[in-house]
Amino acid sequence: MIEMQDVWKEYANGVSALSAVSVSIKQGEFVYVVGPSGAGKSTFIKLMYREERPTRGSIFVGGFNIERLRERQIPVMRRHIGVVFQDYKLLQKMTVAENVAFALEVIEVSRRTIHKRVTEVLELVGLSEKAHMFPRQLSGGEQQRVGVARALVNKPSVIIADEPTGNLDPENSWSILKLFERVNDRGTTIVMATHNREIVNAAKKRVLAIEAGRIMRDQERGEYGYED
Amino acid sequence: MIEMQDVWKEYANGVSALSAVSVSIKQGEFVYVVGPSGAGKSTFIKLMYREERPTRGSIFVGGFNIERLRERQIPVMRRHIGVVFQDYKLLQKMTVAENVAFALEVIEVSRRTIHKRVTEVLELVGLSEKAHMFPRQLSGGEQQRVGVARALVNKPSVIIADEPTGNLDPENSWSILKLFERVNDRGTTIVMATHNREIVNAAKKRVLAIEAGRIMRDQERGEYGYED
Amino acid sequence: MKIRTIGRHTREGFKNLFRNGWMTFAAVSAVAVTLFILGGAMILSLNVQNISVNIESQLQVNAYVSSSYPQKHLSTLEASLRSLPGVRSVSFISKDQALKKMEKLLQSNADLLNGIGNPLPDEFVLQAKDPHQTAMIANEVRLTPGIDKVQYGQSVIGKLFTVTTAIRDAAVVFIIALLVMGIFLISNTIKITIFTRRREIEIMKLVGATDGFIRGPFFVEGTLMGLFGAVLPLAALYVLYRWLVQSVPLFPPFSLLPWASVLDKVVITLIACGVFIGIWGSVISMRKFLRV
Amino acid sequence: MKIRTIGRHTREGFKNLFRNGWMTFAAVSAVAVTLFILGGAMILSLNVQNISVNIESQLQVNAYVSSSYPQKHLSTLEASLRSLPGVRSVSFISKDQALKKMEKLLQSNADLLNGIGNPLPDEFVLQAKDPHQTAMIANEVRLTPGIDKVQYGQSVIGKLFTVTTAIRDAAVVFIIALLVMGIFLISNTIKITIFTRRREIEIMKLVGATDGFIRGPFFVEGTLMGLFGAVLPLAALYVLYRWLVQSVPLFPPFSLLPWASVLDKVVITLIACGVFIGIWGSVISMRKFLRV
Ligand SMILES: Nc1ncnc2c1ncn2[C@@H]1O[C@H](COP(=O)(O)OP(=O)(O)OP(=O)(O)O)[C@@H](O)[C@H]1O
Ligand SMILES: Nc1ncnc2c1ncn2[C@@H]1O[C@H](COP(=O)(O)OP(=O)(O)OP(=O)(O)O)[C@@H](O)[C@H]1O
Ligand SMILES: [Mg+2]
Ligand SMILES: [Mg+2]
Repeated sequence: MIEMQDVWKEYANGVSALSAVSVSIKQGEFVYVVGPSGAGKSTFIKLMYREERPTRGSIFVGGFNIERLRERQIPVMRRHIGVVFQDYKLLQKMTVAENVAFALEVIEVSRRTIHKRVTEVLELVGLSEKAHMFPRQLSGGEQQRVGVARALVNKPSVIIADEPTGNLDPENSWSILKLFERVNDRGTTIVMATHNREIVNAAKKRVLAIEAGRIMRDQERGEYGYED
Repeated sequence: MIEMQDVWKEYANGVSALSAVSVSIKQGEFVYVVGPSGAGKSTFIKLMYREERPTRGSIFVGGFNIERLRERQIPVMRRHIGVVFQDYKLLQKMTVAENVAFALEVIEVSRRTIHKRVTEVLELVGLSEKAHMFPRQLSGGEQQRVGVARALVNKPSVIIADEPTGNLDPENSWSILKLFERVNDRGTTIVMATHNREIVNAAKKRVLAIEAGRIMRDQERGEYGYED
Repeated sequence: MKIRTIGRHTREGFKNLFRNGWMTFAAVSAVAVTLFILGGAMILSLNVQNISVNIESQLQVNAYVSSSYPQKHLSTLEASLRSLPGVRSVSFISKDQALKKMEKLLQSNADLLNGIGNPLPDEFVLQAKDPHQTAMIANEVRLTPGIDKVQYGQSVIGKLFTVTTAIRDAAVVFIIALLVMGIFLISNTIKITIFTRRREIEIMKLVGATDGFIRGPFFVEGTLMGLFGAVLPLAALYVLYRWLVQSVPLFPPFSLLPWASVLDKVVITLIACGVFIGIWGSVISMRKFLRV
Repeated sequence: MKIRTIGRHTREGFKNLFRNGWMTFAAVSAVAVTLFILGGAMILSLNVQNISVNIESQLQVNAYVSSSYPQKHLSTLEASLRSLPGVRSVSFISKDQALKKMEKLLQSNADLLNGIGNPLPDEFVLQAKDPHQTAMIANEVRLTPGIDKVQYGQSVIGKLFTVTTAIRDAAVVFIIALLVMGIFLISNTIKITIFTRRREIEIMKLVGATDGFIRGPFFVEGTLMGLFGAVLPLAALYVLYRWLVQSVPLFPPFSLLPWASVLDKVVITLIACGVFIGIWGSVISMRKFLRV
């Protein structure tokens, strides 16, 4: 499903964010990516949907060779991936509902279906009442949940979430996690970067630990680690 | 030090974010503000440095009557408060060092002092190496730490931090917390909104729990609560 | 692209106009003012050109009939002059009329002319279809039997053409230069507004939108902004020009063209600049933000 | 404000110019193009006004000496005409010179004038200091003893003044309108660039900066952008105009003013528009983002 072979990433300013990363994630897996701040988790994630390009190495996601993709194939590839961005990346000029609907509009679904799915997903993340508000009128956690809703709405085959519970209280965090587990049960691959020790330790899923750009640990039924 | 008397806040779109909030925080206290996503924590905090204005009620911070302040007094008041914003609010066109220095430049400190203090504070939050990078070249957690550094740099008498560890791994979160405790020991008042149960429970400080815009609990040596 | 997507782009385009409120206003007004200047300059240019043509068209050839030419054949002579290629009009001034003119010229001393009879010849006044052929026609007229002498302001005609040609060339250069600068200003404004929305565009791209899908609403928005930005100055120019034509007293060769004869050029240029540069500018400047 | 803060603002202002790279370029080039149009229009206007003045100044009064006036007193008469208030120049055309002219006019028929002596009078040609006083001077000349008849193109002088005045008024209206529109375009561009930085401004305010402190670097930046935006078109206009003056063949009354006599107005207007509108525009449009 997701395959990285000897991937290196050095940013334009010379910062080396990833070194010699090789990982293979199978369809339907649930993988936590953990590591200290600045370790390279987001970089690792951004490579998968081609927000960043690797300096070296090759990446395959759901049959797409990310590095060999023709320009026109990029959007097609991205529609198979639901991304929760660390900085939300909501469209400030659109309401909550429109933001979520956008992921469906790009695949030209009928307006009725859009309406139905959007209502459903907003219900799931507990934002039905905020449907017609703009992102700047929401609290941090509410914005984060809009991001989650947008990633889920078009039922992608992979969900990549970068710190999706950073601004959520434990209760909301758990309910988002339950959501992810439900879609994972239906076969969706999930890759989630997180700092939430409680969640990682409770879930007993595969854990990828990145430190200073290298994969230091790749453990089935792993723990957060780094006890202090 | 900080005093709110029967404060109400209704946003322009009709959302009632705070209702009948009365709170008194003494000089040198360390207060956690907890509550579910969208409860009104950020609103509570934004009222203190006048990013938002209350619909009703009066607010005093360090001798300033926030609501009666003359236009020219607002910056003066804000210089006594170090704020860590939930969305960081870094100046994108400035480097990390310049962002932190900005809080000193506004009080017209000498360049030498600025350089010294900035180097010191960046060291404290572990970003010495990133001093000359721009915010967009940093990871989420690194940006958050820049926000912390900026709040600390001019040694304000109050620090107000909105979710300052949301994007930090536990280790970094703890070291930020240690920093706050150190300045608190020197007499700085600290108000911190957080979702981090571990930290709140370990600290045994005063806890203000906000739910649906009301203060539901105000407990000395409190716990995070909301066990599930 | 499905029909519903076209509908969606149209709706979004309209929505964006309103949601970007202030920015839309700033962009449309910048386009409108630029096009007002461009349109005004075009109208000015067209009129200056027209006046310079009017001045040229006042050029004429005076052909004096030889005194020995039989009076009764004058109409044959006139016909043969009229049939010369390139001649637009021929008019006749008899020696009597010419004398009256002369007397007027001499005023109180005119009585001195009495007693010597009329020394003046009959005269034909010709105008060329193309004023530049005046000299050529004059030469042909000179060869016509019965014509004794030909005058056509030989000494100034060269200078006159230099000036009128210079004016017309200047007007064309002026309008082309303004057009280029106007296009630059409009596309620059559009670029800046697109620039402020680069994050938006990048996010859309990251969420799986194709370039075309992102461009859709911008296309609608650009068209509408360009249209407003062109229609407003057109209306203003129309009102202003009508007022000018009515209220400024002018006389030949200084006359204003009727609105109808400047209309087509101005309307086409303004709409084209507004709409096409608007769309083109946004498509071009969007390109770099689509590379995500 | 401490000295070091002024230094800081200056440094920040320069830095911002570079860090906003593309935006700085877009804004400066929009200002430069707008000012180029404005400056070009000013130069055009000034020249059109000058030409219309030249045309007026070719107006003259022809004063015919009565045939009974003694030849030997002509110089006294000339002196008295010269002493009339408002007269700029007086020149004399003797009846012989006048006859030569007349003969030239009649051309081949000139010999008809032989034998009748010279019917023409001596003539003085006067020019007014102020062409508008031509009629007044003509009237005074008429009352001068020894002058028989006065001519000054009564029939066209009114029309001529209508046209030249209309042209000059139009040039003034034109330039003022352009100035207003130019100011609008420049301040609009500045507003848009400020608008894209509203978050920045709000953050600064939230971190404890005073309005003045935030404005400081914008002030420096605005001044520099305005200066560049004015100096570039000035240089371009200078080069272009020098080329025009040298290479376009013109003759009175069509002549181009020397650069020196348009210089001051154009330089002052462009620098003022660039710098002051730049600063003013940013200060004004910043205001609403400072209310945090
Ligand atoms: N656009 C960029 N340009 C330059 N350097 C960058 C860029 N983005 C990230 N980096 C650097 O690359 C390293 C890894 O960053 P990354 O965002 O992947 O960290 P992370 O593991 O997601 O951290 P966090 O938990 O704080 O989000 C960091 O040192 C960061 O400063
Ligand atoms: N600018 C705004 N306009 C309108 N409503 C707002 C605005 N900001 C916040 N709200 C609403 O006010 C309520 C309280 O928001 P607030 O940001 O204070 O929550 P919070 O406790 O900080 O939540 P979180 O933990 O998610 O950050 C929410 O329902 C939110 O949608
Ligand atoms: Mg990250
Ligand atoms: Mg909040």
